[in-house]
Amino acid sequence: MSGRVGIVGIGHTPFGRRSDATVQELAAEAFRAALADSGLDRGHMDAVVVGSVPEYHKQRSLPGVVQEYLGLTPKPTWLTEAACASGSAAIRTAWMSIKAGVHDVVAVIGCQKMTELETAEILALMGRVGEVQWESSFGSTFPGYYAMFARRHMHEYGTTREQLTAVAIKNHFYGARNPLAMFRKEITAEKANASEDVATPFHVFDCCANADGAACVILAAEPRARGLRKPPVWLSGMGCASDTMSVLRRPSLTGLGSAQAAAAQAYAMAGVDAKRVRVADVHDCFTIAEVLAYEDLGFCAKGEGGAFIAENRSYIGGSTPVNVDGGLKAKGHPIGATGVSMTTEIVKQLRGDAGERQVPDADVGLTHNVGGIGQYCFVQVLTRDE
Amino acid sequence: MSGRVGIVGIGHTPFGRRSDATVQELAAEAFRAALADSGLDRGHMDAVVVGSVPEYHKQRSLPGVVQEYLGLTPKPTWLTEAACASGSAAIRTAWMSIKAGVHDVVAVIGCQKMTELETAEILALMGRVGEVQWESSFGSTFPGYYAMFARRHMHEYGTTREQLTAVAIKNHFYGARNPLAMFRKEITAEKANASEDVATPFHVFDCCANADGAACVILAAEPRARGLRKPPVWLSGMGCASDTMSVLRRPSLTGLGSAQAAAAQAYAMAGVDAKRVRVADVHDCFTIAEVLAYEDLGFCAKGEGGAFIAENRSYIGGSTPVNVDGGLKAKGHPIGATGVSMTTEIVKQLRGDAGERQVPDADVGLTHNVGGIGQYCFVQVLTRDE
Amino acid sequence: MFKWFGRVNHAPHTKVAEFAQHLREGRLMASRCEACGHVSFPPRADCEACLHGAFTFVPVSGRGTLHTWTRITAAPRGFEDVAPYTLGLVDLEEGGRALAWIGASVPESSLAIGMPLQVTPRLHEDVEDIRVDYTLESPKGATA
Amino acid sequence: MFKWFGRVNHAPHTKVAEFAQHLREGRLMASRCEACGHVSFPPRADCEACLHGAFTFVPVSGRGTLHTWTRITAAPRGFEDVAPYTLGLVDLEEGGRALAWIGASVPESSLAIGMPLQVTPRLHEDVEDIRVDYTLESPKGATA
Ligand SMILES: [Zn+2]
Ligand SMILES: [Zn+2]
Repeated sequence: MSGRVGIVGIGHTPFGRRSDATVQELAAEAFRAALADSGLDRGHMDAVVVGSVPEYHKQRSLPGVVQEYLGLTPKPTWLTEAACASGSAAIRTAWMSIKAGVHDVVAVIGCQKMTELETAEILALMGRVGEVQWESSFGSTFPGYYAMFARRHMHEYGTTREQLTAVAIKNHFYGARNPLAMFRKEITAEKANASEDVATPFHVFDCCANADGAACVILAAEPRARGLRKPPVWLSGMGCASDTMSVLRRPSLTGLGSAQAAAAQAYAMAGVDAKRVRVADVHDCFTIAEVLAYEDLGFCAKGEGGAFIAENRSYIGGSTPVNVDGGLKAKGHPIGATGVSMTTEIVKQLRGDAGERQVPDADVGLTHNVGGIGQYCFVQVLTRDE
Repeated sequence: MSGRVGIVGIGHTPFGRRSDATVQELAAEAFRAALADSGLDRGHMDAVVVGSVPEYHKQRSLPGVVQEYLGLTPKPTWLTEAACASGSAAIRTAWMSIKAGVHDVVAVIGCQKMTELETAEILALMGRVGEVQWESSFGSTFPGYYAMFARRHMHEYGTTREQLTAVAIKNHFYGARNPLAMFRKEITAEKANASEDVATPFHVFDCCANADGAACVILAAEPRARGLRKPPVWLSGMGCASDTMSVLRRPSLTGLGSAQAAAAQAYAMAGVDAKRVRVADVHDCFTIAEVLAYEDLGFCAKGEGGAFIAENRSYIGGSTPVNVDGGLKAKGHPIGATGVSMTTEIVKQLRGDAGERQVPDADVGLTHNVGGIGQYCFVQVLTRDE
Repeated sequence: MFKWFGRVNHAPHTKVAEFAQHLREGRLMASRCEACGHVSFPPRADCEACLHGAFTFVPVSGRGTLHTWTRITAAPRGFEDVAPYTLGLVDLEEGGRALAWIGASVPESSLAIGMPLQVTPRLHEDVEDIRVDYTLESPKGATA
Repeated sequence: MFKWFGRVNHAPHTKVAEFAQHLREGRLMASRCEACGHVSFPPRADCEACLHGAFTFVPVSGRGTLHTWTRITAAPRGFEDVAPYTLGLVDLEEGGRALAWIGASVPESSLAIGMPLQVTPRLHEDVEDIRVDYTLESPKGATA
């Protein structure tokens, strides 16, 4: 079908430690909110795509449990996984199913409950975050990979420790203003730099935190998307690309090839360039990741990401406000929910519903959801009708 | 796009205990074979969809590893999971991506390496196969669920222990003739009935076995699918539906609602009925599952599945030959690979390439891939040009 | 407190956690939707009929009939040393089902689909931690 | 035999398992494609250049330069009691890279991107099972 695909409903649980709920109970919170937001009811859903990373749940094969809990059997459901980009992979799958004319209305639920695992289980999972044959056997860790990216970026472009800290400060500044965020306190450079070492040059405050949470978006084909409770926000540019699993085969460690390729696809499809983006949610799993995103997405030139944050250009009022919801850093990172959460934030911004975090004149927005250490990147350009 | 989607290449590793290879090495075997079969080369792939169940691998986020190993970065890739139907979920996703006009040529790789896990890890996974909140806490098991289905089917329809055994005998008969199967020996009723109890009324020989393996299909949009090495086999009917996760909410235990709904969709889309199907690969994870499939797919009336096998109607020469590749039972069940393997078998049959297992006049074929205990079912109707 | 529920518990965090406390005190509870009144067993925090998110616990009788059963020999982790054991699935008089072990009051030879069974709360005191669950017992022996 | 490779091994089954045997005997090996001659380190059973599936092992020098590095404090399972340790990523003279611990011959204070390092096979005899890996050493001290 040649029509557009619109987002007609969004829902989002608080992110954080949710020791009160199962993962399907979290999914229900987000789904119920998205239904209410859209004005649709359960019977209108043609399918549900779940974005989640299975290893974190004791419950196996989540879509079955979620589908039963939401009362949506016998409608189709399945899960998409692309590590930390599983949520955006689910949105992309749902978007394709509508473009294909297979479905008209699809709910996408990103959900993850990470805090039920015991420390031993988390340590074991952490030990297998990289390529397991040649890398994990040496004790590589997720922060360790991005730390190596950071050190190389510092070497090639003169990026500084202070600039990395500035990313954390910005995202906690906005997290303090987002009622759904896990961490709602501003931080200082002193506090960040005094935090424990994780993998040099990273402290704890360079890293996002495991969290529980769910987010939901409801997608609809263009004719169906009109006339509902809120005006649709359009998925106008959709990019998806990969980079190597291992740093042993990765052409460059100072940028993500997947992000550059996905951004190019998304801009081309939407017919916009980076300058036209008024607000962006990017994948700041570590402080350096946001710096790479500025560059990979073209918000600034290669190597100038450090200056971009140092000059406050990613604050509201700057050239491209980034992660004004707090980002993964302050919102928390319930893996599968993260990509969907990003999209809900950009929808809020384009609707003008973001409250004290509202970016003025936000008519073109972008999400950038990275899987793992850049193995996958999904970029969405979102627009609204004038 | 309104054109059809064709399968233009297939590849399949031997299934079984593959202590010689990583999961990406298995994927490469199947992908290389599919490329050779199609006459395409790597550069023609627009995307790769991986069907697999992550919990069985130490390597996390498989698509990244596979994509790097096959040399396909920066092309898009992600994983689909729907338990034992993950392979068919991947094919469905790839099919939608082509129908949507997003991609022209997509490789689908189903792969799973199950025999690397230690017994303790397998027991732990087994303990979480059902709904974990209300069922697993009582020690429910995967065979246990299907055993409960079997006992109820016996009660309602008079299905017998001998009829279940007849399913195993048939599938081992054909497995003995499939060079890619894990078990290549015929069995007798005496041998089957003498095997150890698993969950009454099931013995070991009612159950399929964990295995390692990979299978690949390459899908292409109609114009692109023509003029390649082999004539395309068309994905003419595609069905997908769900049933409850738990037996606590399942309306009926003598049939899978997901399979019935998916079959109805696939037949309607393809414009055929059950009688028109000349050959089928169905999900015989347990002997009763094949009996349910006969009924759910309409090969016989409700309750007559036991008679259907007793009368040899699912052998070659019968009304609907089923699992003439050995099925999960004799081929082995490397979870994510299974659905893709089914499709490769039906493609072989429709091409007339199935050798001593060839079904005469096989021009319409079907696959039936079930996730878990029926939480998901994907049904494909495949056809060829005259 | 839901971690008390079951021999092996994989879902300690849930909005219906109080179910386990009731079970400990001998009460079998369902959930009742505050919006539409629909009753669910096992309990659900969110209504299966209307998806409303507020509920109260209400007692159920636990009377039911056997829908199907299986004797498990090949047991998963945590159950290796108690196998074989027999799982029964019962249709409850007030709606819903329960999956549980067939209790000691029901000889395996007497098992028959359709037979009446009583879902019976159990507090296991043979272990260090609190552990609760329920078994399926012969109705006349349910209070024994 | 690939289970010998690494402090913690998650991939015991591979077509390049013999790599570990070579390492045990002090040889660092790459794979060479039998079809196109492409050499890969770490070795691959299937050629990255042409996807051909037959290869032979060929020795590589292990000479390289430091691309980047990090000192890991928060360690995963199996590494808790040896943290902190420093991981280096080196670009190899003959192509490819290696990720490994910075060895004892290289003081942390001397680490600098671009410095020459030598990938050095190690047989660990302080453990009951055979265990092999490699470290990144100062070129002059590599044979020490
Ligand atoms: Zn209600
Ligand atoms: Zn080659």
